[in-house]
Amino acid sequence: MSVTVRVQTARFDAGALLNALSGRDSDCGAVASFSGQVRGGHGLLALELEHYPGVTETALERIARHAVGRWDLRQATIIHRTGRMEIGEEIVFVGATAPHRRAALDAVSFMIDVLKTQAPFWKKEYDEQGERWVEARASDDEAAARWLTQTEDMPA
Amino acid sequence: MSVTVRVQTARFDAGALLNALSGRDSDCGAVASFSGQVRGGHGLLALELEHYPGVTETALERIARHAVGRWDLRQATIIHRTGRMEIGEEIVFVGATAPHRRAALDAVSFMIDVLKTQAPFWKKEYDEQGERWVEARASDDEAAARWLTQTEDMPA
Amino acid sequence: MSLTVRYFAALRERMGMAEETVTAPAATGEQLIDWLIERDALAEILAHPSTRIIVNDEIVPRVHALKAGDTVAFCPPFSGG
Amino acid sequence: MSLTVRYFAALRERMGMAEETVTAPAATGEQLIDWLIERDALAEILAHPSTRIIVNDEIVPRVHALKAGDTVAFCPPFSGG
Repeated sequence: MSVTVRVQTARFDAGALLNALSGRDSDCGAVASFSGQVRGGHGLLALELEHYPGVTETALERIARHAVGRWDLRQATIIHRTGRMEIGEEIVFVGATAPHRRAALDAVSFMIDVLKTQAPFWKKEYDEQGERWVEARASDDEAAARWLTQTEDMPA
Repeated sequence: MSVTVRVQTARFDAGALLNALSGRDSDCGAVASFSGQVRGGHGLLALELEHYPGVTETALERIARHAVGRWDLRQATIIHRTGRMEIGEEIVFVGATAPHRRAALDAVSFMIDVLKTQAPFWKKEYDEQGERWVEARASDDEAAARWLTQTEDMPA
Repeated sequence: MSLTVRYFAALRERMGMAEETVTAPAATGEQLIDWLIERDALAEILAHPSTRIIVNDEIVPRVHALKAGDTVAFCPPFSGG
Repeated sequence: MSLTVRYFAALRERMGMAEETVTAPAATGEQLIDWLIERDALAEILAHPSTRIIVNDEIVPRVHALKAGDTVAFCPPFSGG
């Protein structure tokens, strides 16, 4: 059972992260992953991601550890970049391995949904008109609420 | 919008398949994947997978095309191996890309759940006692039923 | 009428063959199952409610009408993934 | 009492600084918000119901009790992933 969490400015290779998760535990048949990239369109030129050093890493670790305890996971990984990113570059990778597929798939959905509302990251968009901070979306709150009880703001 | 389906005896590289899906469409921020491997334990030595040539490929194509239509996907991929596989080897890879994460995550869950009950594959286990065909599991039927209406046996 | 019959996986091993041609008075997949059960006394495996029928490469309900020359494949429950 | 206050993202840009030390009669995060609003007339951004408070690196409710020397960070809604 292991948790890997990193916040980094360097680019990462999602395929290599997936392969690092796969086949490490012989009793572990299922590997699920989600990766997010900078999406073009609407004149977007680039993104910039800010975080709260220390606090963000702790939040990600709690989310990953919560997932490992809630589902029967062998591994949980969250890698999130910060700084400036061009269109098509990777932003985040979330992965989980488990003996059973439902656990791996649900844990990945949980981690990315909860990360969006519970981990201190802020996204700024740059386009030809200038720059703007991305507003939080109600749909993100709803997605996170699927996994959290009313009293539990941050999974501990 | 593209669908990739393959049934093959050769091993595949899940990480390379994930990277092939990523960053190909600039309006596409979300990539989700599931991969299944031969799980050890209970004295298992190897698996053998049988399929119905032609029919299985058509079934996988229908499942992937159905996913692309039901969610707003850019790409859907299903790669499934047949023949003999040792412990830790990859069996299946399912991937989807979409503008939004929920679509990619749900489409991947749908494809692997429905594949298990709607595509003609049969799994035989080898251990020190001999060999046996794997029984279908009620939990797999339930997982597929989440996505299918009562009247719709195979997504068309 | 004449039909090609295919067996897969556990069924193939149980029947001892992957394919045979039969001449059977069967208008549907269900009737073909009944005829085969009577012929071979293999009730429990062919009659299993999860055994599926694929006619000419299409998964069909058991009551699907058969016609001469059809290829009818019997499939135990699928277990891929 | 003396508190270290940090601002992030849109709030940092709006306040024109990332961090300041204030001496404020505020027993909770909520009272600190009220005091800062009065000082700067920045009601709409600090009072926004989604603005979160992190005290000494822990995300806490707005009614969390403050003590002298605490570092209080104000965070607009998160938008990672």
